[in-house]
Amino acid sequence: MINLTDQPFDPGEALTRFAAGRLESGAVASFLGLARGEAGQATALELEAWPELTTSEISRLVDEACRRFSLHDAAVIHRTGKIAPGEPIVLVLTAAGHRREAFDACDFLMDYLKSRAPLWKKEFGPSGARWVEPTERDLADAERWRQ
Amino acid sequence: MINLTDQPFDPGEALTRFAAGRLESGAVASFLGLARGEAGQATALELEAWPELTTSEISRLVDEACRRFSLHDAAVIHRTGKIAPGEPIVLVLTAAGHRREAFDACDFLMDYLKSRAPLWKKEFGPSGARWVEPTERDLADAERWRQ
Amino acid sequence: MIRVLLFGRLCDIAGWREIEVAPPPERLSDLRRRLAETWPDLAHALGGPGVKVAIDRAVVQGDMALRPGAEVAFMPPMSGG
Amino acid sequence: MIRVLLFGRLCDIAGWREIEVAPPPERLSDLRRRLAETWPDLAHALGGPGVKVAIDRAVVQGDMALRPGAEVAFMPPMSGG
Repeated sequence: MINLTDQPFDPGEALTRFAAGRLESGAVASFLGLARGEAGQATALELEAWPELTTSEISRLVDEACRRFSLHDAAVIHRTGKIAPGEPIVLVLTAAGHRREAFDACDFLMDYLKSRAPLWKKEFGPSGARWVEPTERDLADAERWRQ
Repeated sequence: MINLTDQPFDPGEALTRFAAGRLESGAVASFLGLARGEAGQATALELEAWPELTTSEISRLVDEACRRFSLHDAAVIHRTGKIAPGEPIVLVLTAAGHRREAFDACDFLMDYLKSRAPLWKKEFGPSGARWVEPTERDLADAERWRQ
Repeated sequence: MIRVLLFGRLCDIAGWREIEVAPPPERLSDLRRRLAETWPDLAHALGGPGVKVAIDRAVVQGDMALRPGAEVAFMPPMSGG
Repeated sequence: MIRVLLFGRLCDIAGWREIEVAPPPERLSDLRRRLAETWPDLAHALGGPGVKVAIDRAVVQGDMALRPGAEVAFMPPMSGG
């Protein structure tokens, strides 16, 4: 399930719903990305998507993760638009038989979302706005999964 | 926060509470372990703790994870007693500035809970009960963190 | 006519998000030249590192031919999550 | 008097979870011998791989001396999570 939304979302509600009724998935891993305040240096984020493409690209990534890590299921919720410090930006959920696959798939999906999903992030602060681009570490992290 | 409980718990409620109001933690990772039904071969789990020691040992592990991975916070909820298939057994939550630390700490805590926390797991099935012991993989996973 | 879409910092540089270019340029390089006439800063940014081009929603490389009616998107480095 | 605690499969083997042993054995090896007189299967299991011993809640190794009133716990391989 991929959900691109310009409204705040409750990560816990999504986790409880995702985990409910799983009789054979011993492992549910999740990653929740929150907007950082950077000690007052970031007053808001703005996430731009290409709605016609972003959902289908994330969906393709999720399908790849499901195959590659033998997942039972995976879901991504991603905020777009203006986001205040402390608010959830992204939630990735993975379910697998055992923990290694669930963890690795969650890690993989986050690395790809950070550098390869059609999303653009602008950070607003007291001295103006700047576009955020993937860091060296983000790019190196994504490279780890190249097969 | 360490919570050892013999009552079912709602993992999402715990995640939402854990993530709320974090203005500087960009990353919250979680792992939720569920009781597997093993296609009818497991009708229930029973988790035995040594209450006087289990909480303090898990607390020690959490402190170690906080130091080692520069966490902002971490929490563990662990069920004890009889657990039905599909019910949450354990929830590990970690908060950090960035995702690598949050993921690694969550992974580390799970590996240690699987093999080094004073908890004993009995699996009930149609052909009787058996005590579960850490698998070779569990032991190898825990070894990865030896410094 | 060719539809051109910009994302992220490219919109800020150009001052627009979407335009139509007519008559339709034949190749990507013709489109870049056409954009450079009116928005030289944008044309410079389009050649910057990590800017990807999608034609009809498929990422392409090199100087592709453009069919009339094509949608060309310029995407700066992505940064979700 | 020495307090002895068992966990996990050790309880199932012995049929009890906690007993008091008096007069107090002087060393861990004396306690093991004393337990073996009444519960030979348990004594065998206590020597099995991965069984840890805690005296007064601290894991110990080797044949430790026991103070009167000590609490000795035998813990089979742990398996939480």
